[in-house]
Amino acid sequence: MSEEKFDCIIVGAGPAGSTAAYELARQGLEVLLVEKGDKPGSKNMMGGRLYCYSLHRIIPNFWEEAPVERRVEKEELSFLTEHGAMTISLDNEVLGEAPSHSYVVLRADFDAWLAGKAEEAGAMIATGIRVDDLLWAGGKVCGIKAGEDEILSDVVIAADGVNSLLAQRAGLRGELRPEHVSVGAKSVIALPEKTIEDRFCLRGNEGAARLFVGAGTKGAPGGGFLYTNKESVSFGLVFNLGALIKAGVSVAEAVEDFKFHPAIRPLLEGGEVVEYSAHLVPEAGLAMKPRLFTGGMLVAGDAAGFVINTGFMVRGMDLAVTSGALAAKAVIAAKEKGDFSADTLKIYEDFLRQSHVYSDLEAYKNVPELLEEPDMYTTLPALVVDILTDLFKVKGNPPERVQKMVMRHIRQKTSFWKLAKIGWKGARSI
Amino acid sequence: MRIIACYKYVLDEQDLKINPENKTLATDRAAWKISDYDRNAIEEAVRIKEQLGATVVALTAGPAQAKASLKDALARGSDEGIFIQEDALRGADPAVTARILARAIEKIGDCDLVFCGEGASDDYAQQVGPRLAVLLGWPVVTYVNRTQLEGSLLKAERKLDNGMELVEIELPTVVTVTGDINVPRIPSLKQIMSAGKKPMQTWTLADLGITPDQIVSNLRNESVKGAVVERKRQIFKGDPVETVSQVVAALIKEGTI
Amino acid sequence: MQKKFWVISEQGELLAEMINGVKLLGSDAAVIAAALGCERAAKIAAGAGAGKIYYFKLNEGAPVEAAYTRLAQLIKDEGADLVLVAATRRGKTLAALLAAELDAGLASEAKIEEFGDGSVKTSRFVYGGLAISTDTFVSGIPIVSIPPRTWERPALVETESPAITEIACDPGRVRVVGQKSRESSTVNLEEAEVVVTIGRGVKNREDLAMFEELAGLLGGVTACTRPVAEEEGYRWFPEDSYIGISGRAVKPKLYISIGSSGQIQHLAGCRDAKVLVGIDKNEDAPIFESSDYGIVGDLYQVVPELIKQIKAAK
Amino acid sequence: MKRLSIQERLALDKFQVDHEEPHITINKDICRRCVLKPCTFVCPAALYTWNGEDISFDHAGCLECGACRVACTGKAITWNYPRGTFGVNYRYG
Repeated sequence: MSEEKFDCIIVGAGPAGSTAAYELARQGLEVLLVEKGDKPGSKNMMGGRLYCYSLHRIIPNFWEEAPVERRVEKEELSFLTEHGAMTISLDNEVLGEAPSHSYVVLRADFDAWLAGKAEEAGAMIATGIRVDDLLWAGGKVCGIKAGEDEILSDVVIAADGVNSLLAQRAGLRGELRPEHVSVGAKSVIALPEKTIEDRFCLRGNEGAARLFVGAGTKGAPGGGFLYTNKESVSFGLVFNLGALIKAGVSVAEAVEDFKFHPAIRPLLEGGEVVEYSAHLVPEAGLAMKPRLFTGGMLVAGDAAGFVINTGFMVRGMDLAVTSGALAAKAVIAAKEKGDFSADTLKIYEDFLRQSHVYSDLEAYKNVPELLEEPDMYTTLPALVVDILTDLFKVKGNPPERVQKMVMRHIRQKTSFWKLAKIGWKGARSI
Repeated sequence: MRIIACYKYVLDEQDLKINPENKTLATDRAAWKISDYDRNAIEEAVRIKEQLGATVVALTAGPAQAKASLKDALARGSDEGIFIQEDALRGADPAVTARILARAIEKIGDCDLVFCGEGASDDYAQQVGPRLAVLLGWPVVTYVNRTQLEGSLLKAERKLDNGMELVEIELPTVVTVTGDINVPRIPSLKQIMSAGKKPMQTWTLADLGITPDQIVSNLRNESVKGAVVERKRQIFKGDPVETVSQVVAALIKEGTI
Repeated sequence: MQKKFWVISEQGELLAEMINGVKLLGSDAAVIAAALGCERAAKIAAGAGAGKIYYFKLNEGAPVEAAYTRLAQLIKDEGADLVLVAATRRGKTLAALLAAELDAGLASEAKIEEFGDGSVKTSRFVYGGLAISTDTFVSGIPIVSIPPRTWERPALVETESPAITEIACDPGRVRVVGQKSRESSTVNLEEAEVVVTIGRGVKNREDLAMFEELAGLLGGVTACTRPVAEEEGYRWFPEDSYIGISGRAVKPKLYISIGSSGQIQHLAGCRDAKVLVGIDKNEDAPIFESSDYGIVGDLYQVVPELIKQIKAAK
Repeated sequence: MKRLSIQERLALDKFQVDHEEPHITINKDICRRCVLKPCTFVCPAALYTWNGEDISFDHAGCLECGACRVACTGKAITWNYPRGTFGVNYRYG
């Protein structure tokens, strides 16, 4: 290594950054991974789930050594009204089959492990450092500035998360728009291992993933989540920020109120909150994608907006891992050519296009529109909960014919036309 | 001049919790850190180096995970790092720690000034500095709030219970510092990067000629348990006139007022 | 054989306290007092009932701690079943020097939980007051540094009987060239029977008058938590005069905590209060877990009412 | 199960507060003119409060999510991450 010059500087030791650092270091490149937290993961949080397939391609069977919590074998989706819930529950061992399975993870542990893999592979890690700016030469990015220190590199990968101030500084992106992001708030609630297994009907290392639509967000677009860790649950709410501003709901209050929803409270009873955290989630997919490269620079992970929220699943880490790996691949290609201009680095976007990242984002690109639909969070939960309630309730009156009862609820709450519209949006988006 | 900064790698007390059932200490989520006042010790050594020129050796002894601290100590401006690895040092008595550090300082040799923190953030026994001095045959100045080095004369201000004491001493000496002596630097990116290139050594007790019987403590730890005081916990809320009168009545009844 | 207890301090009051205390540990023990650099302390030790008193006369410019080599020699010569050093900062330093010199164990700022035949068990705070470590001496001379006010302080009497033996000390290598007494409150927190402590819930410095009035009514003193003494925007009390693990430890009959949430660092300084009253607006504040009586409410309503009702009760 | 105030929840987290350089500053003049004041409810740490005259704000309990920065379309908020080693430190994440 020439004095203080790296082949690649990666900003942010999350899954995208650490994967990129790992891949580059394994190829023998001089890599500096800079993280603002005291240790990798200490600033990171998410709802809780990692789909394994993408990291498995890089570190086969990584779950055998990584700090993962529980393997998800139970998926549940609940529609909530103020007093009730209608839950679709799927138990299937197939969900736990490698490598298309998923694990609940805690980011402070997991990210530290992944960054450790990059370090073992030869990357230099500097923690507790905020990168303040990019260095430029000849219209290309040529390094970073942190405090008084300037460090040079051929390429900088901005894997600095959803707020990516670096992508913004590089002019690759404007301000984030409220409707393009969600704000998530989460409590980690400690419960004995045995209680979690009993309460969620899990055995051994099995885990549950639950999503909630409706009353939790007080009718605002968004949803609730609950993931089982080994000895705690990750529980919280996500709100689309644009819609939240209109709805005027207090996030800090709503997330605590949600604990006391009649369908939630029994799941958390006796638990002790041990941490409260929050984060933004990029949700607009390709609609918010920044320019992903410029001379001497690439953008990966949340910074590139690579998250998919279908309403019934949320994926971010898996896409971050792939984008980090592909960014590394692009850097290696550029290094071979000895050219780090935008013209060469654009190969990163080609790699992404050929990968699942773009096809997945493309496939779900209409979902945000569906998720913006206010009826999804008020009318729809009320409809399913009330219809099923009438179906199961014995009042001692002459029973209403089911078809008539359903019609009555639809007419009372919405219209066929509106319902058809949501159905159409739904069919089109997933 | 060679200055040695001793430090202890400790669990961050902020991350510790008490298990409510058995009052034991839960350490599973606790991060490690260089003990607070020991950061001041390193900083003071480095400041003197920057003013007068010296080599600063950061020295620690502890179980295997303490090795990770060397990079931090070096990023804080130390020139060399020495780690004495001994798993038996987990929760060790300060007498044992001092014995090991003293032997290491003798092995390093040619040193004039040893800095320690006034006490460690975990056990705050405030013993290692003075004990080191006795073992080295040096004097010690404790609770130092300010230092000024003039040639081989150290002028120091000690912060004692009811005031300051100004002292002078010819080197070599051991100095323990308070948390007020300086503001430890936050390592910059370049300092962190350069830390990786600085010399680091790991020694064992055998390297120091210390046998296992020499690290036996005079004290045996029986337990470390959460400090819980039982109180009556009669809590009143509502109208201030009402709540105050209930509490005043209770205090009068008890004879407290 | 008669036990030998050493009590060591540079302050007569602390010697008297320890002499009083060790009588509880072994009524027939011989108490040997070492008064460091202060002749009056030696006389107080005599008055408090020490059987043998050494006055360590310090050389001009030598700090108190310089006494340690001669002291260690004397302890070796005469023997000791227990050595207690008053845990002032000087005392703690001296205790560690002594322990190293005697190759002995030292429990710093500890309480003696048990003293039996050849076994001394101590307890002390660790992790900033979060936990208590209990340790037993298994070899060597047991040395313990004892926080002030651990035991009742007897009325101080100065006598010269039994005769006080003067000991000349080695000069040591540290020279004291000056002293600066700290500006400190005239009140003695450790002695106060009632302590009114305010925390960050108090908004303005002018409000202090209200707490002084309350403390005055109860014959007590005011104190504060660490932020109020040391943080930017406060610094309303002399530095180091706050109640807490790293500050002062008090043991009044009545301790009233006002506008403090009750962090462990604070509580470690008042855990020996006989009765603890907590006043805070947040009903979930940890102070209430550690209170005998708690009032949940706005301190600006509660405290004036408290003053009013105490006045009425008198 | 106990309802926790936001202060109690934040007290569970580990913060290294930067007293010298706040990472978020606000332009209170803009806030006074802002009708919706979204910061007062979108902030998951509820750090922004409107007292009838001014927005009061404390950066000490910031979870560094950035919701305020995105929600404040009036650009009253100058937002950065805290300096290295400062700010929130998640133990679980």
